[in-house]
Amino acid sequence: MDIPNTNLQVVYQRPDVLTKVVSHYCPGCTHGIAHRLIAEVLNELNIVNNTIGVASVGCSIFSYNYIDIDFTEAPHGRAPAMATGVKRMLPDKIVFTYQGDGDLASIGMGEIIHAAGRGENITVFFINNANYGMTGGQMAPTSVPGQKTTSSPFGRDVKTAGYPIQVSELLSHLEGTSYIVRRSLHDSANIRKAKKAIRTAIEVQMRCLGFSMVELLSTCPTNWGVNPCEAQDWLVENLIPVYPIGDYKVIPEVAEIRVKG
Amino acid sequence: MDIPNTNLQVVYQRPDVLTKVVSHYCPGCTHGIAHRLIAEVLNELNIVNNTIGVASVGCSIFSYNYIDIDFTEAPHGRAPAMATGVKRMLPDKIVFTYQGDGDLASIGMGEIIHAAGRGENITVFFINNANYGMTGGQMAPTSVPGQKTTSSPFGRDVKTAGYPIQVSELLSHLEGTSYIVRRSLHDSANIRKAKKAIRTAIEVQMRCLGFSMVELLSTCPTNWGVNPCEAQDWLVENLIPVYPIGDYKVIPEVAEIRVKG
Amino acid sequence: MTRELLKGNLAIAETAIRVGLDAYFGYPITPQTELLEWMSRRMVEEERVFLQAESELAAINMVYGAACTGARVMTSSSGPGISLMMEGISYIAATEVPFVLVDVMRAGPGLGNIDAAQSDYNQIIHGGGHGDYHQIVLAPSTIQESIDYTVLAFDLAEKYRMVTVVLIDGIIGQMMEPGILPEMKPARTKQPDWIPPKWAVRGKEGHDRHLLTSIHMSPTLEEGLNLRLLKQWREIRLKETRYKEYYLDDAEIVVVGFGTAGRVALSAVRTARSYGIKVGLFRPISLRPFPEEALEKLVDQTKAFLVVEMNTGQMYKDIKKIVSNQSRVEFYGRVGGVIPFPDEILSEIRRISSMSYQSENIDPIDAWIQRLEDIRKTEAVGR
Amino acid sequence: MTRELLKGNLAIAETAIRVGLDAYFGYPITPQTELLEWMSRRMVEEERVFLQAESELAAINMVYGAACTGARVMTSSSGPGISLMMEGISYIAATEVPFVLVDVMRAGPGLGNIDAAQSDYNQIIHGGGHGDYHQIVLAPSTIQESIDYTVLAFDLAEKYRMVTVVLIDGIIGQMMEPGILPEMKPARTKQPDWIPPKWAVRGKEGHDRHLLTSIHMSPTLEEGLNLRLLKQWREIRLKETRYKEYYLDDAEIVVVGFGTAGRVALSAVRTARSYGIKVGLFRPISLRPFPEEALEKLVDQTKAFLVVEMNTGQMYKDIKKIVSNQSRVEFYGRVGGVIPFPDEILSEIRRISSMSYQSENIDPIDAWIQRLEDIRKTEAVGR
Amino acid sequence: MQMEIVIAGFGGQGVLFAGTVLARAAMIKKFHVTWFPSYGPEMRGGTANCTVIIADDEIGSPIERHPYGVIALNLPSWDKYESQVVSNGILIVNSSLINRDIRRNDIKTFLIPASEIAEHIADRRLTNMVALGAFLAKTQILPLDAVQQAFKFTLPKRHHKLLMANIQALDEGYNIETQLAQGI
Amino acid sequence: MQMEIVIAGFGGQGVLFAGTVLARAAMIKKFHVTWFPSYGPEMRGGTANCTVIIADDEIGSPIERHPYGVIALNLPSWDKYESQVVSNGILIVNSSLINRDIRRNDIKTFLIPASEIAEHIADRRLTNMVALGAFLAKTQILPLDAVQQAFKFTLPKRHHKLLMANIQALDEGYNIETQLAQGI
Amino acid sequence: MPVKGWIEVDEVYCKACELCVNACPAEVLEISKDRLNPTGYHPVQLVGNGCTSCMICAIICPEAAITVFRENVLSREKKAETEVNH
Amino acid sequence: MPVKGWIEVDEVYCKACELCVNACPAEVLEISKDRLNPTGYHPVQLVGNGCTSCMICAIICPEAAITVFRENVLSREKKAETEVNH
Ligand SMILES: Cc1ncc(C[n+]2csc(CCOP(=O)(O)OP(=O)(O)O)c2C)c(N)n1
Ligand SMILES: Cc1ncc(C[n+]2csc(CCOP(=O)(O)OP(=O)(O)O)c2C)c(N)n1
Ligand code: SF4
Ligand code: SF4
Ligand code: SF4
Ligand code: SF4
Ligand code: SF4
Ligand code: SF4
Ligand SMILES: [Mg+2]
Ligand SMILES: [Mg+2]
Repeated sequence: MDIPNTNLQVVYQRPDVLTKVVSHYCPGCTHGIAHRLIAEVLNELNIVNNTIGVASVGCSIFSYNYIDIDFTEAPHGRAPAMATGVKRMLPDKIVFTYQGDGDLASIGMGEIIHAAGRGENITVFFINNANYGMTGGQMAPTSVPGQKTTSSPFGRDVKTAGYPIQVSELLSHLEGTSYIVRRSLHDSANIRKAKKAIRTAIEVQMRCLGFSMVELLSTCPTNWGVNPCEAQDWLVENLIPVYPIGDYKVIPEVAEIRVKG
Repeated sequence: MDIPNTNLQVVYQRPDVLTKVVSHYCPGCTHGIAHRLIAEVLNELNIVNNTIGVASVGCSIFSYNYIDIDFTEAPHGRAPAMATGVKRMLPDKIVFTYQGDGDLASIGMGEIIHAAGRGENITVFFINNANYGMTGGQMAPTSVPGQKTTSSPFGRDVKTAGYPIQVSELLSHLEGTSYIVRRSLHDSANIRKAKKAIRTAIEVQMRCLGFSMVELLSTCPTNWGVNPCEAQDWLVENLIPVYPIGDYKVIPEVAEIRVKG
Repeated sequence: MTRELLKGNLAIAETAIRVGLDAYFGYPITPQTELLEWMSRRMVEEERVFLQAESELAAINMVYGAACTGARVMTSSSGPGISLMMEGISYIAATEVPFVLVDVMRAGPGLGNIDAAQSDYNQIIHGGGHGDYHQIVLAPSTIQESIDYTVLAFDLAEKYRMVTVVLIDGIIGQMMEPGILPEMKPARTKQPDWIPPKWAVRGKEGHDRHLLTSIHMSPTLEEGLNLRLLKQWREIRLKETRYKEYYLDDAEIVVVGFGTAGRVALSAVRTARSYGIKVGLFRPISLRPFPEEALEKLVDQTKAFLVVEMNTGQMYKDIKKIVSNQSRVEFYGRVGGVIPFPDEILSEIRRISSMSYQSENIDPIDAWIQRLEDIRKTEAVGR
Repeated sequence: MTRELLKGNLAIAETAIRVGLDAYFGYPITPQTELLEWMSRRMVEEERVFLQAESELAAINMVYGAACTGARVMTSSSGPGISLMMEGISYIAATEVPFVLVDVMRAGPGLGNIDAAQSDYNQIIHGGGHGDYHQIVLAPSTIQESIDYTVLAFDLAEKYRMVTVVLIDGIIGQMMEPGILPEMKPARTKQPDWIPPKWAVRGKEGHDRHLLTSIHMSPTLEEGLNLRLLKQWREIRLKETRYKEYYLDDAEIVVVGFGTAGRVALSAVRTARSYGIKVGLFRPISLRPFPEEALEKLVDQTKAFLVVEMNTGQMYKDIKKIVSNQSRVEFYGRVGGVIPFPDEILSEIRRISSMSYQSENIDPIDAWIQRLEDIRKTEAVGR
Repeated sequence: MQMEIVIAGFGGQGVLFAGTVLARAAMIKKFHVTWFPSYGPEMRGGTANCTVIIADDEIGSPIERHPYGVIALNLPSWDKYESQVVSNGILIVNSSLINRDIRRNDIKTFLIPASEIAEHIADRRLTNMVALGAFLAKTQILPLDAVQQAFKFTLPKRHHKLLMANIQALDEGYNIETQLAQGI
Repeated sequence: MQMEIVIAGFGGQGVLFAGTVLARAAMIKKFHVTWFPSYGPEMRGGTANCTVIIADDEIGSPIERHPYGVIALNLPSWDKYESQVVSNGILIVNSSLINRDIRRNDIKTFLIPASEIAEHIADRRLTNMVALGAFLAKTQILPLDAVQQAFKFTLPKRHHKLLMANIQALDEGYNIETQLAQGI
Repeated sequence: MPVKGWIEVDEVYCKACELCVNACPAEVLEISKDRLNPTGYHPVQLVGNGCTSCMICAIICPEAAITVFRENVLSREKKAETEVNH
Repeated sequence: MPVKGWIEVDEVYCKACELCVNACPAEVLEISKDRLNPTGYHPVQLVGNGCTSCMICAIICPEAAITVFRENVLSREKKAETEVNH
């Protein structure tokens, strides 16, 4: 293999906003991708010093160890309420929550609906990996029918455990929401789109347009019981049909940003 | 005035299922109408002895004193969870909750969404009077924009307090729901329709078709600061535009019942 | 500074506003609702933050978030609502951010009723949330005290970065009395002398980033946190006790009661004094830290303590721990929203003053239950 | 009946199933999750009701509903999740319906960490929920005890219509030991001898309607409920105490510890005995009602008590109340998920056995803080 | 000196307001004073009452089983409180709505046709002030002008057009000539 | 008699499983026994360990600062536990992955090329059983057949095809000839 | 000719909310000025002829206080058991 | 001719998840068999020519372990400050 001896230009590198710490995530877990995208967007928008993250309880609990900005950590499910408290005090700062599907869609359903209903001017990054990663892969409200998890060993039975909850669809029906989209982290094309959405969501907040959320379909190879590459396929086959990628709510003012952006 | 001396036939009378107790409701409060309709339906369906009511916290807390069936009383907002516990133990019995808008749409949002999402085979009677009656007329998530309440003395400001939450619309997007309709109690024509809906909802449960809810627009003359007759108009003018009467989810199996019924 | 006729709930709310409350988050519940309603008007008038949360659970977490920014924050609730805040309070205590909680107690357990009680003493004093944490609890008994101890509550909360509770009951919340409110000041974070606390999360402009969390995966670090909290508490325990004494100089019987029970007892003590009974009143104001030393000092002179509460003897147990084995401790309580009348306490004092102190062997709680059941038979109507 | 090697969490879950659990509602949280996972498989296999609730708040209210039907019901959680159940527990206690709560304690406050601790003692023992209510709390220390006291928990809960807690920590939840499980029985409400309790809400077919509520708007009635609950508790207090004693016959030093701390202490006591130190162990199993009398009986023979806990001295305070003024009470604890090793307790025993008992004037808690800080300096690596 | 007064009546009769006026007057006159209402799910009609205690020293209990003075604006309140007034205490009864024999001779009962006088002045809703005026006259606990002054502070601005009528009601109540009611 | 054993290694090396086999064997032999794992957010790799205590009387603490025996399957575990083994205790080190000088002469350290032997038999994943076999031979705490029997109970049914290989691994570990490692 | 009807108000329950008065198409209901029920309300009463037994008042009544009667023209014998005499 | 590229893996971060290996269109990435990083993983390495600096590997890498370089044909002098020599 040749080592190029011409001058080389860096075209992609680990963003500064990420701390120099090895993450605790399992190999191939796409939480890390989401972190990186957020870090890049904060950098690009030049708001690293003016942003406050609200971490939640789930595998991403230590996201604050990796993204080098001011952070608080909320009780399980309560990040939208905590973020509301932060944002109301600091309306000029950017406030986001980073929540898993157990956190947001199960225990935290009340808080997310009401933050959205209030049109709280915050941004929510919602990492949907169809299970409770941190506690060992139990069923989440987002687990798909038939999905075997450590708390649905015979597969999710919709008759007793109910149907998957489509959070983006649900929240989009609330008048308070301005920008609700679903993206996926399973390949580079989708990751690029995810980043754009993350950027738009933050810009929505910067323009005080109200509640924005980016749902990110994410892999959990460990609890899905597959390797990281297989997990990408598993996501495409099992999650995207139930959670289609798309824009669920984009109010006209937001559409304008995106055209300009 | 002539007293008719011919034989008279009773065509309408207080249903037996209502206890012989004077209610604590304010004059003209339509909670009483909802109670009566439920009592009549239980009678007609012959399930008085097989029904368990789950009362909630709100003006209707003492509904158990008026409807003469087995009852439990849930903590504020938790009636759907409590009803789930009852129904899972007694799948052959009829279980309903009776909840106000503060109870169901504010503090109890998590529980109602999840009971609906699970397709829990229970029936919810949701009394929307656009405020917290019992505690003295504070703003509810259902209070309409500009509505003056004891906790929004300058009128509900959607910029800080958010937008009214349309519960029937919201729940209808959950796959677990089978029958979600909104009716109103402001005049006799609507009351008749409300009764039909109540009956259908219970029949949905009797046929194990899953989650059913009847939202009932209801007056609160006391806290709205108008007399009972004016309250009917206030409801028509202020609530129906935000909460249109209609069927929000009727799965095909339910539509069949109604044709037969 | 004029004396005004003020309701307890409003006095506390307005005091908080005047000492610069930045934000109030709350949820209606009787008998606290007027406090929230007052905030909904006045905070908006003052261009501060008022938000009616969707629940007490949300309210405490909004408080948590706002407190993390270094702002002056408050919430208030009662019984069931306070129970819903327990997780959040434990988190806030672990994170060491300050806020003031107003608990207007009503009768429990469960939904109970909305009349005044003191049956949440244990919950507030001995930790309702999980984990080893401590909170300062101030129990005013008059409107003026409600004002003064609300002022103090913010100071202590911020000084020690600690949850501080103003504990009243439905009576103090609902009654009026003249009181002098503090001067009006701007919101704390808008005051010219305010600089953000060094731990506040407000964006890392100009300094290394701040992180506020309650999780420490390493047991050693978590133990370190626990010890730090404990050591701070040991210090507060000595420094921050408050109480009021009445007629104790020559008292042989000492009535102990806080809040409403304390002031009802005062009436009884006065009447008993007029009968020549050597009785006084010890009214703890800081229930945490409890004024143990001050109470211990009374042990030698005292033949019997009479603890009066609006519960089944929760503070009584703590008092017993402090003074027992040296002195007899008797109990009288009314529960479930019943407020004792002064004459009930008076007859307790008379009973104790005329009895030989070591005579009865029956447990004071069992004895009280018997007496109370007799009383209840006679008063079916009167209440 | 064979001995099996069983994890604490699973042993409790399987025991509950075998004694006829009708329904389990819960939510994952470490270190309790395996209990829920076991239920998710076995309850379904046995055609019983298993439901993973959307939160602990929902779980406790599902329990509430199911318990109102007279069924045998359980939930389990840890720290933060238990805090979220406080409102529901208070309601259930007020409604007098039985259920069993398993609390697998981890380190707090706040999110803390997932290692074992006993820092929720106060919350569980002294009432985390609002109002005057009482609950039975059983703290097993081995797997066999976990089994046996789970069986007992259901019996007591149903006998007294009372919340009954099986209180363990992450160690007992996660460790394995041989144990003998009870025989498999059908679900309680499906057993041939079962008749619905006379208060159960199951539809009024055949009788007057039943009503289960926790609200009593009349203070007099609410007081009546409170007194009834109290009187029942006074009875339980005498009848339902459990504890285990080791080497107490001639003991001059009595170590007191429950659960994991109790068994770690046992190792230390044995070694100390081998050195000729007259030391024994008192291990309370029912933490509520606390075996006060049994402990009091030891006061005369005992020169010093040493309370060992995995918290900052929560039970210690209760023990002091019981035995203090007669005996010296010392404390040793590890916190935040740190588990004390036997040698730490051993050196405490040796320290106490070699010291003149009345010598030190410093408060035992302050003294312990100092000792622990020294120890912590030496062990930065070892843990 | 300590005097406990209970004012009781139907929900809409303004008993809490009358109590507030009395309490504020006491404050103006530099007395110690407490005011405690019955509270609760207010909007359900029924009866309301409040206890006002006026004293020259720190007040203990804000409630009292045997008040010195009672103003009963309706029958249930008369029934309930007649037995509770302390011996030698004062009971003012609104005799417009109700009338029956008195049951105690050890207290001073005055039957005042307060509602009629109020209606005569302007409006039934002045009943509370008429009764309060009478009470002041009988007890002399506070001078009338202090109460009038307190009244002005207590009345919400938007109702100030009602000021004169209320003052008149107080006056007429104060000056009404009544006999001590005699029991049988 | 009481013996504390710690088995430690990387997440995937089956240390909890080996401990369970040992504990079950002790149970079969009617000993008192406890098994306690490191637990937590399991799926994040890193190291795992468990403590097995075997005794002929009720066991107190399920953990011990200075265990009698340690099986260290990787370097971090060796580093951590070498200093903790009680004087005269036994330390079995998987020398396949690691090698360095021993640091204590007051304990008996045996360096076993467990992973190599395991690979030789069938699969690296038998490392834990080889090491356990060696440990049994050195301590004689339990007879080999009890451990084999325990193994059969512990292996999930669906893996029973691996039975023989594991038994062989145990055997080879048991019979391996090793010298006591000597420190410098 | 409209059906001849008759209503009765159970005065114990009536709270004088006037919803029935307002709703009655025949305008034959009014609040009684003179009577007071135990809860302190002036109950509603039927005045004048013209009640059609349309049941609207009963349907709107939140207190379920109203019983509606209809002149029994069709089957006097058959429905005898439900008859009420005045 | 495709852009000439080069990538570097910060081995400390790499967890050998192989997402980059799988995603690289030029198939020039592989897990190193011989090296172990401090966390115990065999980090990824660039093998063979053909990297186009398409950045796909970096975009997919959950650990942000990859730096991508591109041969600087356009403005060698101007971008000098970002240059790296090997
Ligand atoms: C009140 C409370 N209940 C339960 C837990 C335990 N818990 C921690 S993380 C978690 C689930 C996380 O799942 P998710 O939000 O989907 O995040 P992921 O790990 O999948 O990214 C749970 C239940 C807790 N910490 N607090
Ligand atoms: C946990 C808790 N928080 C607050 C309350 C106080 N509370 C009682 S009823 C109620 C609101 C009821 O409003 P709604 O549900 O709309 O019923 P309505 O009275 O309007 O019919 C509130 C906040 C309570 N009982 N429990
Ligand atoms: S458990 Fe799942 S979500 Fe959590 S770090 Fe591992 S792969 Fe990611
Ligand atoms: S307050 Fe409103 S909802 Fe409650 S009883 Fe009165 S009118 Fe009805
Ligand atoms: S039945 Fe019809 S017509 Fe007769 S009173 Fe009632 S509403 Fe009027
Ligand atoms: S609707 Fe009913 S309660 Fe209202 S006035 Fe008519 S009869 Fe009375
Ligand atoms: S930059 Fe593109 S071509 Fe180069 S290694 Fe990465 S994925 Fe492969
Ligand atoms: S994607 Fe990143 S972590 Fe995964 S193998 Fe490639 S460089 Fe390593
Ligand atoms: Mg998840
Ligand atoms: Mg309402």
